[in-house]
Amino acid sequence: MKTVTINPVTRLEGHGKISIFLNDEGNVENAYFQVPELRGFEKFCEGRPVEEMPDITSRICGVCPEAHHIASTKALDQVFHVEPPPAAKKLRELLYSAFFIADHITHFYILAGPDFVMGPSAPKAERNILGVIGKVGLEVGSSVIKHRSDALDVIAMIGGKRIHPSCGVPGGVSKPITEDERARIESIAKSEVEFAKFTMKLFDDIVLKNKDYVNLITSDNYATETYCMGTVDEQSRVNFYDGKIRVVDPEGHEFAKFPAADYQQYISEHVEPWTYLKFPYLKKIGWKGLVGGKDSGVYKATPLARLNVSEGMATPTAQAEYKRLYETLGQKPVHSTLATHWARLVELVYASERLLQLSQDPDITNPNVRNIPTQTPDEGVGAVEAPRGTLFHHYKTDAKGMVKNVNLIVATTNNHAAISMSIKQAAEGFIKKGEVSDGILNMVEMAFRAYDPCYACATHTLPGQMPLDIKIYNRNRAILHNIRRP
Amino acid sequence: MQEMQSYLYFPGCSLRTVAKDFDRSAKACARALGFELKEMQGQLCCGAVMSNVDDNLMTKAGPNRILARAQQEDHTLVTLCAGCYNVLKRTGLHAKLASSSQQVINAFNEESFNGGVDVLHFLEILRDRVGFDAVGKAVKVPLKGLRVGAYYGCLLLRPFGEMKFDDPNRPSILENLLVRLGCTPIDYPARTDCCGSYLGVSSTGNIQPLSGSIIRSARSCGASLLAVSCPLCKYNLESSQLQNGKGPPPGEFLPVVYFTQLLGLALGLHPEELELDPRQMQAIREAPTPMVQG
Amino acid sequence: MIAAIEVEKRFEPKIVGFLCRWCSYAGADLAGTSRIKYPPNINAIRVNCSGRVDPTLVLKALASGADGVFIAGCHPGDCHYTNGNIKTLRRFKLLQKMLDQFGIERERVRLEWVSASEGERYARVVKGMTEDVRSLGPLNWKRTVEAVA
Amino acid sequence: MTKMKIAFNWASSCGGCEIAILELGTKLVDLANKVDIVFWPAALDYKYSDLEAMADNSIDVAFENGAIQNSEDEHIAKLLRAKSKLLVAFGACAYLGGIPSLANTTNRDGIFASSYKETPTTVNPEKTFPQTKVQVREGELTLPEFYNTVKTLDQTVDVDYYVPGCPPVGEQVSKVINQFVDGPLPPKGAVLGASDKSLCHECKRIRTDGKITKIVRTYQTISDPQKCLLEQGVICMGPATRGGCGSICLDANAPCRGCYGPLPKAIDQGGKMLSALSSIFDAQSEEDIQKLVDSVPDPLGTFYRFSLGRSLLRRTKP
Amino acid sequence: MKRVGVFVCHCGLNIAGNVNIKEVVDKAGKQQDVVFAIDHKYLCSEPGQALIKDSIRQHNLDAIVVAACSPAMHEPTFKTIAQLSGLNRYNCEIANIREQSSWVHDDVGEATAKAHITVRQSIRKVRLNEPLQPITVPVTRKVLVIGGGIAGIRAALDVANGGYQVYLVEKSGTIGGRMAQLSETFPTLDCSTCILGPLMVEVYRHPNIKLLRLSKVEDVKGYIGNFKVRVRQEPAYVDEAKCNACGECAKACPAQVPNEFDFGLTWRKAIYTPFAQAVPPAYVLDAKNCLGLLPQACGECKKACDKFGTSCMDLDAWPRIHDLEVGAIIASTGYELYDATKLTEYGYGIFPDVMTSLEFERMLSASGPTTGEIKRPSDGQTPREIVFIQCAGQREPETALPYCSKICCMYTARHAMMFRHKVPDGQAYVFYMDIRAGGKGYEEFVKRCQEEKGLLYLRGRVAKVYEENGKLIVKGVDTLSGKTVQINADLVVLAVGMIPSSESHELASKLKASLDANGFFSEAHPKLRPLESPTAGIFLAGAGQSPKDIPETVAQASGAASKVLGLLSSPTLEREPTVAQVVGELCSGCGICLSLCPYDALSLNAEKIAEVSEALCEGCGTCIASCPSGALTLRNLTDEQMVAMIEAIVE
Repeated sequence: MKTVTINPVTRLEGHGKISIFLNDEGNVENAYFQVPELRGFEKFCEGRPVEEMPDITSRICGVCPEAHHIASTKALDQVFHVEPPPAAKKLRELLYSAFFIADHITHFYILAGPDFVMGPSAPKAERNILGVIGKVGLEVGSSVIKHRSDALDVIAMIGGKRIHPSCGVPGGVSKPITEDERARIESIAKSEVEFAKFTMKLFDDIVLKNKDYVNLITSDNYATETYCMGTVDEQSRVNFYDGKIRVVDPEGHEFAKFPAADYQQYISEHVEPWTYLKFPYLKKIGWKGLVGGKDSGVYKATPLARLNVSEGMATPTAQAEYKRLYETLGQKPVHSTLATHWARLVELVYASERLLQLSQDPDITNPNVRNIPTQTPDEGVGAVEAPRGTLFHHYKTDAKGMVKNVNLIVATTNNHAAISMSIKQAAEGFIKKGEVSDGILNMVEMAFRAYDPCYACATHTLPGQMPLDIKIYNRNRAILHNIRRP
Repeated sequence: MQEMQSYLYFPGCSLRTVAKDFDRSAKACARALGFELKEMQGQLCCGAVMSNVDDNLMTKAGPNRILARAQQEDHTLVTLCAGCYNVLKRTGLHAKLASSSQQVINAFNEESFNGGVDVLHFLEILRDRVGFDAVGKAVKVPLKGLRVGAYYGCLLLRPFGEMKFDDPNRPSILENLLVRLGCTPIDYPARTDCCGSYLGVSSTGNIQPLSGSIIRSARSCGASLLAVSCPLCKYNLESSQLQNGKGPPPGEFLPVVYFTQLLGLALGLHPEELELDPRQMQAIREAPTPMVQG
Repeated sequence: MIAAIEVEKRFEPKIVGFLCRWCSYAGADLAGTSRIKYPPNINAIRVNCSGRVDPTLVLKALASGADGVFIAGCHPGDCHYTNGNIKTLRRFKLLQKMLDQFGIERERVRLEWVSASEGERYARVVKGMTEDVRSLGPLNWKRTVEAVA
Repeated sequence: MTKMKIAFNWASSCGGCEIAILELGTKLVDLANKVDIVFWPAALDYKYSDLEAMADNSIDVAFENGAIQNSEDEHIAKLLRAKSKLLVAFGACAYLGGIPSLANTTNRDGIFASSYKETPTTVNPEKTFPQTKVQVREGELTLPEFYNTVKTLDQTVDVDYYVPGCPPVGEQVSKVINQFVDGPLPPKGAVLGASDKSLCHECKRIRTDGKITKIVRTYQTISDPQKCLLEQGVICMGPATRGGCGSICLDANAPCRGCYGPLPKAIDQGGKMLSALSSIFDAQSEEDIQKLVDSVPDPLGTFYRFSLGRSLLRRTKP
Repeated sequence: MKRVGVFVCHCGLNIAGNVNIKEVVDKAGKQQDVVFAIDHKYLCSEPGQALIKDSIRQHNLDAIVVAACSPAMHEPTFKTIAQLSGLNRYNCEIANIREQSSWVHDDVGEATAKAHITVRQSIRKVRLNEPLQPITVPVTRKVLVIGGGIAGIRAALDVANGGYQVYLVEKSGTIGGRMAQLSETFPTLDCSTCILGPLMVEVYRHPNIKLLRLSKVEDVKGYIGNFKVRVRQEPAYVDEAKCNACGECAKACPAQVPNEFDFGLTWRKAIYTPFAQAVPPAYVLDAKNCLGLLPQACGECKKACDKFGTSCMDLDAWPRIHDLEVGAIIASTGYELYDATKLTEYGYGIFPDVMTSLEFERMLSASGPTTGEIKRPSDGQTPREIVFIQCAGQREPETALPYCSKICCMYTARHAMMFRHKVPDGQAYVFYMDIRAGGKGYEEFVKRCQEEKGLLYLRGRVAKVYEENGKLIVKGVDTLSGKTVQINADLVVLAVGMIPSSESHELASKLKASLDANGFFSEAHPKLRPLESPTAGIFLAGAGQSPKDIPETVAQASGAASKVLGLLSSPTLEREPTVAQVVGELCSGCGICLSLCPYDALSLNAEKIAEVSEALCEGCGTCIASCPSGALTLRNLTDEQMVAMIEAIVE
């Protein structure tokens, strides 16, 4: 059998690597998704003063540093047994909502957007933010950039820096905000709400009104039925900053609901020798390999998963969109991977509405934003919903507050197994009898990108922009195709 | 009850033979004061004062070996015999200098000693660890009116630069102890004079003038008893009082005892436990108090 | 076997010395005029005051291949510049703590007070340090770093 | 006239530097008119194959961020060097090793052990560790080699310029890029997009050459936002750190951690900060000095938070 | 690119004997920038210096390294040669291959290797040296003399006679010091007071001398040529100008105090004059022993003074602070006696009839407690048998003083002789280790004493002294006969050693002048600069520097004075320009350095940039070490140079 090579085979291994092996019939026997990097934070944080962790761990990821910063800061509250004043909690959540806005905008417009806006088969030179701007018009483009940038301004107002904020301290935040700042935030929030609604409409027009896309979304090539994980408030509504962690099974029945501190009883991580990234799974069900279903411990923690585990959204417009999503797709839980984009926009609406709420909270400018710890530091777990899933920081310290042990389960890692499975499924869908259709790479990447995998956290690359290198081997393990995105 | 404080202890040869009484009484006192003298493993002859000559490393092998072994067990070593104390303490000091000769000795001994042992005298334990006041409180039978002359000799005190045990010219440690026991210490000029040391072995003739004058000095100042901490001194001081083997008439004779024996009595121990012979006991009981002013 | 001690090839440590001009360098000179012998492993840099010795220079010496660094100044209270030596002590103590973290043995970096009259002491201290460093073996930092590249 | 060709790329970094470029926002669009971004895997669809396809020196300026932590990072760095006329170490990691170089306090075995064995949620009875070559049922899979010591970019390839910051602040980034577009360029080896003076110079807080009477940790105090943090006993890397960031952390009432790196004439950022800090300890006696020293929790991790990779000692003794 | 020349000195065999000179020269020649390297037997000799001069010209060198003895020895010499040969003197470096190579390492190979590295170091440094011009500063042409003993008196007079203002600071109520306590002086046996008295008066009358009695130096700032000294003067409560020493006040005073001038062998009043010839000739009220001044308890003295005397008293007087500016300081702080009670073998302090030689001295003095008669303190009887113990607590490194006080042999001989004169039928014994009588007429004098009859010199030491039946039993050994001796004495006199004044340590740290192992002021160099402390501008005179007798003391005092006169002869002097420097572009005004400078030479200017005042900077470099931005550098000892030297060592 001759080997068809779409791209010249090169010496270079890309950052992400997919190897697809075919069986005798030329159908997909297995697909491996490898993550080639590791940083070592869990080790080299040992011996550092624990209060430095928010600053250090935010360097795990420059895309979602706020997630690490806040999760870490929440862990510190536990370590020092100190409760932040109400205003401090609100400021943290306010910063966090702004972060979600910025991050979801980035993802939809700059990273995932091109696929939809320009269409999957558009030439690569156009399939980028500049292309999107070209299509939706410069004023929309600059509006995207403005709203993203405004959200980062809010972050900077509280956190000092737009990237890698430095405001988190055990028992609060480093400084309060002034009335002027609050007013500015409020006006930003108002416009963010409008922009979120606009974006939703854009999604309607470009995606939902386009039959091909809807088919794409509902086509089972992307459906991976797994458990879902996410954080919910008392009324089981989606919450990013705090609450209980809820897990539902593939049919949507509650499997577990637990406070972050108990995470060890529910989550374990599996190690494979062919990737640097671990595979988290539900401890009580166990690791059954890269398979979905009720009997496999594999779970998702994505915007879609968050919607699946919740009973609704805490803000009006978001709640309405939430309803619309499930009505349109006519089922709950939804497993279609591409619906994740939709869910993300629902969250964008929620985040902006929540930002507005908080900016109007009379208590938000209260100068009392610190409680000084008085107790001996020992151990703490902090968790938040990162845009890409539930994020856990767990520290043990000595009596002087020097770090002894660190355990981190970062958002994307949660989805590692699910991603691998989606990729395999996509492959299976597009490789039949050894016939490889050219669209495969896009499709595979779209499946992959739906998770918005932030391999800065887990390993390295930026959301969705994983340079893919797909090798397809025949049964004699000779390379049949080596595909690099056209 | 928590286990009794114990100190590693090196008796040396005399205390095994001629000075059993010194050894036994010390151990008894220790127990009475709530600590224990635990004998070290693998004892050897300390080499007596010969070990302090500079010109022959061989003489230092013995004491270094002792300390090397003690080092295995503890970081302090207690002695009673002034001779052993002098030799071992100074050996320890030299070892600390880590001189090349020390390396040679260690190499030869094949038991390495690097100065990791502090050599203490029993008196130092009483003064610095137990505390004389504590000893005083433990006294059951104060030896009231007993006029004791403390005799130091040279080995405890000199060379001062190394021993740093007490003022070599006007020592007071024994007196300070005796006072606590209820005795009346007698100050007499010859307290620190030389008793004749080993000359007694070779030419007894030399002992008379030296030890003799010490006895006379003590008597003239009113001592009715001498307390010592060295078997050799004790031997010389006693033998100097015997003209051709026969003792002087009772009363003339100035008994010499180990300070540990007096301590023992004061602590209420039985004379036999302290191996005090009747004559010494008699002397102690009818402690004559001459009219001479001390 | 005593002979064995003699013959075995010894590692000769390289020690960089920083000596304050008024006390320690003069002390080292006194060792010379008194013909007191000590190992040749140290080479001294004369500084006006031990306070001139920036910890960075100590790190530099270690990183460039020194097996030990020896800093000496006047005894506290005797500093020619009132209390430069105290400032040295402050820096040294913190440096020591940090070198612990780097895994560099304390014997390798020493601060001593040596007065102009302590030639004998200078020789003794230098001898002691040389032996300590010798028994620790080479530091050879460059190689250490490469070895674990 | 032909537009200047520039490229952005990353090695072992968090991606913050890439976001910092996105930070240019509308400026980015203007930039697109001035220059050709010929390679930027982060935001534009380019692959390493594209990079390989380019002729040597075909890129005018390449901005590489991230430290060098594995064989792949090194490979790509060399590749980029070959393709570029000018190579810029962009951001703290590429320039100083950054926070990833704190990994130099341990080594591969230590990191593997903690990640794949010791962490409480890890279940790994067979003690499986990732391998550079693995035989799976279907065939062989490979992974890049993980290094014991994290290296800076210039410890790997020749570097022309440096841009500090974790990440570099927006205004500085555009300034730097314009500097390359419009010139003039300083001599090779220069640090761009930062001040030559320390952060103290632009810090708005008031310092009265006070001494340090006690060291307090950030969680122990609510510090006065008007006064110098050092004088309040909070360790701030400001004095030993380049300015240019606009002292934004200080404005958030948080101490500087030194991400802009050492000053032009400073041999070693950590050593310099150590000296500056201890010099102003208000203690004369050895005991008092020791007390203050004991209260400095983590000298290495504090003074070398971002620069261990480029420090004199570079790593701890294994 | 510098053209460096290297000159290696043999120093006879001092270096060449243990260092392979040729190898050092060859290796030096191979170093970068070295264009010329040569050796010479004695570089400091005239031909040696000529060699350097010529080579500099011939090979037009612009920097030289001289590998020779310690820079402490000849750095100035060689720098001057460099200068005379047209180099900037700061382009000359000294490599110390004698004190720190050839003299301290046995093995020629090792010493040579080290010498080579030392030279390499200096080459690397000199390559980076910049030419500097000395900083000239004005000289304050006034002098401070600390201590009013014979040394201070002599020095003060010589300087004053040279025409400069002198401040003479004396801690007690009168000048005169120890010498005033002596009865006669050896070897001429002339009366001490008769020599000293006129000098004391001359000081008092001298227009150029300001005498500050009851005074102490509190603080010393500045540097050679420009010291700022703060002196605290306790009140005498008596106006010395008015007081005519009538003594009515003392008569009236009810408070009896042991007289320290006689070592407590006599009594004085709380208001008193230390001795008849005291200068200033005025009474002093010692507030410590007065019945009370605050509140005033008695005031009898003042009443008496107002009634019979010159009403010169002011009981409300306060201490006065004098802020003096001087260009040079002479430390003549003198000596005290070693505490004899520590010498327990002799029983001083236990037996009243054991006394020190100075106490005995007072007893011999006509103005002393016994108006010159020798009596036992215990019972006032004239002693028949007297024992003098020399080297009491001296030359005993293990237990007491390691050194010899130099004068005891002489005064003991004098004492013994005086005793024989005053107690013709008495018998004196002198225990000695050996007689040290180096000095004009000294040996002859001791001989005379030894030949006195009734005076027996015993070579040996005393083991112990104790009392028996009213006699002092002195047990010792006569090493000549090899027999132990026992003397039943009436009086024992201990020749205890001289120790530096108890305040000299405190003073030394104020002056930043170093002390030797025994606490005496150390001199810059025993032979080259024996009259100066290593600290520029501080000069030394008398027993504060080392034990010495009167002739030596006076000689040193005049010597120190002439050194000072030399210094003051020019209105300005040059200071080392190797001081701190700020690179403005790099300084960010963090202010770390400000609090560190011991001389307040650093300040922030309007632009928040640090500035160095070169006149104040001493170049210690502690600010440089602290500067986090490397904006501060030390001229010719920059970080670059330090690094270059470090690398020269370790490479």
